[in-house]
Amino acid sequence: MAKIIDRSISIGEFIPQPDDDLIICRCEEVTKGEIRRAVHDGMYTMTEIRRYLRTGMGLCQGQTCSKLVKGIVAKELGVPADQLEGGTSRAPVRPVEMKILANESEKEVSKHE
Amino acid sequence: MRIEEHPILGVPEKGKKVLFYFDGKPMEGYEGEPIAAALRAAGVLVHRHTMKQDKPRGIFCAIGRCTDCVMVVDGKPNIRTCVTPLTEGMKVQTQYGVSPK
Amino acid sequence: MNSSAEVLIIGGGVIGCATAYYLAKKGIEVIVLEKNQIGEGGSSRNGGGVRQSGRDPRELPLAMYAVEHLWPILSEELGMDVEYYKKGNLRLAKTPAHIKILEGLTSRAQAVGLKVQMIDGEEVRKINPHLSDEVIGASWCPTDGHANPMLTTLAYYKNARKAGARFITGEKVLELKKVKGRIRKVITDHSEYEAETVILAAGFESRKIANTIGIDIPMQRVLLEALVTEAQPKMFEQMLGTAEADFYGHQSTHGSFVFGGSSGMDAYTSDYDRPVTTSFTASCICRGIMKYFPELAEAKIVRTWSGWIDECADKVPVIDKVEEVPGLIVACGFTGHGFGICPAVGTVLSELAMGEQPSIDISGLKYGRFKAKI
Amino acid sequence: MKRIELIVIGAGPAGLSAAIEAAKTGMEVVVFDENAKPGGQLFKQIHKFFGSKEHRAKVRGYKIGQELLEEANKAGVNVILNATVIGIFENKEITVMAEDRIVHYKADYLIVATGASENMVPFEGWTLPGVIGAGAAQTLINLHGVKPGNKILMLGSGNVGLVVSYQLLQAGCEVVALVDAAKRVGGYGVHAAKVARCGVPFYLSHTIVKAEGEECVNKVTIAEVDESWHTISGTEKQFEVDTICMAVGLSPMSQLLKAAGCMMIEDNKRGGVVPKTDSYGQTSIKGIYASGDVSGIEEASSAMIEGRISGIAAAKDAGYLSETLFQEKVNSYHKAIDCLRQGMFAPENRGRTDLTSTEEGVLISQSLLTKGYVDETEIYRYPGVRTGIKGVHPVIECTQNIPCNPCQDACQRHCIKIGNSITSLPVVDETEICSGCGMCVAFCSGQAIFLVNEEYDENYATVTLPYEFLPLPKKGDQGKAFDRSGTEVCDAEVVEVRSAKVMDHTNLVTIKVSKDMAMKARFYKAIV
Repeated sequence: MAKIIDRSISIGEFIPQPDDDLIICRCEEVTKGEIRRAVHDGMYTMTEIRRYLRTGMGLCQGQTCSKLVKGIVAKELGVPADQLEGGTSRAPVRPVEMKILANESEKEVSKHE
Repeated sequence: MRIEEHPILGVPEKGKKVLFYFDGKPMEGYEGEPIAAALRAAGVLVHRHTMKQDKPRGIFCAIGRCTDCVMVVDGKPNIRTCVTPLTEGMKVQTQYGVSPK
Repeated sequence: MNSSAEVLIIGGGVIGCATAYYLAKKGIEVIVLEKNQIGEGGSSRNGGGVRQSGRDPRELPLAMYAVEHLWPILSEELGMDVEYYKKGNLRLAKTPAHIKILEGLTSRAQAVGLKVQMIDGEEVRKINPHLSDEVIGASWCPTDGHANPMLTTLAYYKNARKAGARFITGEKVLELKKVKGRIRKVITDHSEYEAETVILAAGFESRKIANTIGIDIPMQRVLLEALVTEAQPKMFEQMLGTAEADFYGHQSTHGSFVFGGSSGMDAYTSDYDRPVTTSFTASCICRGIMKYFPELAEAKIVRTWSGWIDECADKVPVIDKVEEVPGLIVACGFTGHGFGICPAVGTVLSELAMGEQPSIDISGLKYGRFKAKI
Repeated sequence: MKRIELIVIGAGPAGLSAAIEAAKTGMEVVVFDENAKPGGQLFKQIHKFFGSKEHRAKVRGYKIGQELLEEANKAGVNVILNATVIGIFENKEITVMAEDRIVHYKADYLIVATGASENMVPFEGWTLPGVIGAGAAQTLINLHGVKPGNKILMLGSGNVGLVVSYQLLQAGCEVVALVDAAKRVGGYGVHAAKVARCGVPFYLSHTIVKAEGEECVNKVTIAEVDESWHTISGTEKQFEVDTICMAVGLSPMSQLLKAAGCMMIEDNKRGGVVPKTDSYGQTSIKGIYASGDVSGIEEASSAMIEGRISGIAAAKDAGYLSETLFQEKVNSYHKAIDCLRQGMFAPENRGRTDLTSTEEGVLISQSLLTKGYVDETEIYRYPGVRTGIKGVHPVIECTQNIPCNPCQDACQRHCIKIGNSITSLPVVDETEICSGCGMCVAFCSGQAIFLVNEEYDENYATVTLPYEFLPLPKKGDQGKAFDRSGTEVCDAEVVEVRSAKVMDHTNLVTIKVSKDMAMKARFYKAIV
């Protein structure tokens, strides 16, 4: 169940920090500063951040950065990280070539492939 | 960088020695080991340069999760070299963004 | 907490956000109630088409107005790149039957003044050399294009919020209520809001909410699925679709390809409380894509998703003041092609809410238009 | 579409264990794993496991992996490798990617045992080649026989950081520092001690400020942090390195379960987002189970038991196991797992920094927590450390309540006593006479036992050390002895080297040192 959040309640000004240039999402090269700024632009959920900045939308699908992004967003919002719902997970959990995904087969997978 | 003999595991089992190409340069590795391991052993650390900032990247998780070690392998970009076995004559190229140079 | 406003919008999707933006810009007090989070429904899950071609003439004025006046300036206006490309739309045909469908759509669109034409396979490949020989023709509308739906929705939201619109997420609307003959109250599972005007733009869930005040719009939810590839070298900039509307997509600024498609079983998926991808649709979409673009065979799919569209009985939305309930404005039933017209819809909704004459012709999208066939 | 009674996703310790238990009841079981080799991370674990006999204590992880595989084969489990499950859909349908195709399967029961992925911590320069996960280091060394680098800094003092540091040393790498922002060493003290005595300096309350280098990392700066994790200027230290390893925790790899629609909860004690499960591992979706790290980060020993529990639970539900038999088995497994979840490193104590003494009321060594070794002034507090005993006797430098008791079983002479609670500190019973067999030294998974003969002759004492490095010293070698901190303390002569199959590559090196060094010398290096 989503929590009620009034997006007009102030979370304060965006204050630049020395480590804002730090890369957080390695795949999409999104920095800490960009994430923090996005929160001040009103992106309060992991999914909104993701759609706004592409964090976790790269090849690894957030395997490395999702926890880090969550921590940054939570800190910026002033809430505990475990109160933020993570982004959704979807198939495929590993990148799959189009021609493989297209090739649905009845042939069972055997031990010796 | 190869371990000749390990105090617990003994002498590492290896496949056949094969020739492969890194950015056109011939190199030696063992068949079946991950491309990334062969490159590390040969002293290659930079696997790619990123799209936005053009920064070097290499092995990070080594088990196919983080996708940082991707390279252009036999013409295909975004191949996870840490989980892709090396084969004879393989052409491995540094990836710039999503393409070879 | 003050819980009243001049205009209350139900639904924080792209329509709600755009409308909130145009209203707030004019200094109107707006509250947007969203059950989940911003852009949760079809707004973030669509293929990003900004098309005029292939549309029903009733909604074409909105599409043409948006393409002519609103989309070209949107990134600048919202201070954020919404990745709008006005590089044309190819609606592809592989069979004579497809050609026939396209010819019908094309002549109807031409009749209302849209510059769209039929071209043959060779001309298609001149525009997009990556397309396979299976394509024998297409309708070509050079002023169509695509944009990034997630960024567009969030850009509208960000600017509306900055202009003073109050967004409250996590508020599920349960009931609408009239007070002294006019719509007045919006009751949620947590509290109660009041407004002089209420705009209902909650996607397929609009129907249930409208029902609480005795209004019904004949629509159903249909599950659509889409997928996205890893970034690829730049290939083409057009928006693509097919005659049977079974496959559509484009290459994004990022380099990834976003493709949507149909398995043919979309209207018959199980009745779950969340949109879930089926095990077979993504594979089906891939097979479809590869017939058109053999060279994408090795591109990797990194993500698939699904979403419900609000399919209206006659496949065009209802955008109207509901006379029966003064103060209630309905904007739903977009049937999967609302994104491309969102700037125009936001504009007319803001006008309707302010009691102005809509600047774009929406006379074909009235609430009262649904009649039995005999 | 092929329908299988039980599909297990992941052939690691939990998945294989689950499959074995279910298959033993006659259930049809298929295990899919995306890797080319089964065993999950077990084959990278070259250290001896903790626990007691039933948990396969003192057996190295990779051997446990081999045993599990044999057991799985015997039970008729079909383990299919290079087969990636890319999605779980409604009605327990899965799609499997294998080679060039996608195959759909349905299951009556699904056990998801996908394990964990490593956490990472960002710092300036963390994207440079050469900055890697500790798991990557382990994979390169132990699976592929390649060193990740020559000069390495380890970030993280949990068990992974400690164990991998030791493995790096075993592979011939130099570990220049072990750094952790926490105030206290997070992993087992015995793991820390064996790294510290090799001379690796520990920097607790320190963090990485930046990694530098053009194309690859070649320098790293660390600094001390204050109470609020801010670096204190002026405390910076620089190291020349070619590799930085991060071992800052694991997160459950629960994406498949989440995508399947299982109810998920965020639980920091379990490492992050985990499925809500009952005591058999069943998620909110009937018939879908989660076991091992995916349902909460723990040691592999626990994962194996969790797997077995899920396996029999599915088998019982499917009618392959009677209620009574199930209860019997489940009780014993629950007992076994509870046993592992005792002590100061129990999951419920994760993150606690307020523990100051052991269950026995002995103060925990402060130097162990901050420097990685028990200082000489503190070592005598522990019941395993006794001096002044005639002849050869064990000195057990085991100072925390960890679930482990092979030393007790190793000693035929009953010199070592732990009792029924396996987390209790081992006690050396002075009334029993040590035979000097050295089995306790070889069997101690923490390499925390030494045999000391304080009166070898008039001037010298001997110390027998566990030794897992190459080259193995030879009798007569001259070298140096090092104390617990890795500081050289005196000359040493190797007087005996013992190796035996049963010791499984833990060699016993006995060195002769001057008498006053009997309780100091704890490591040996040849003179090069």
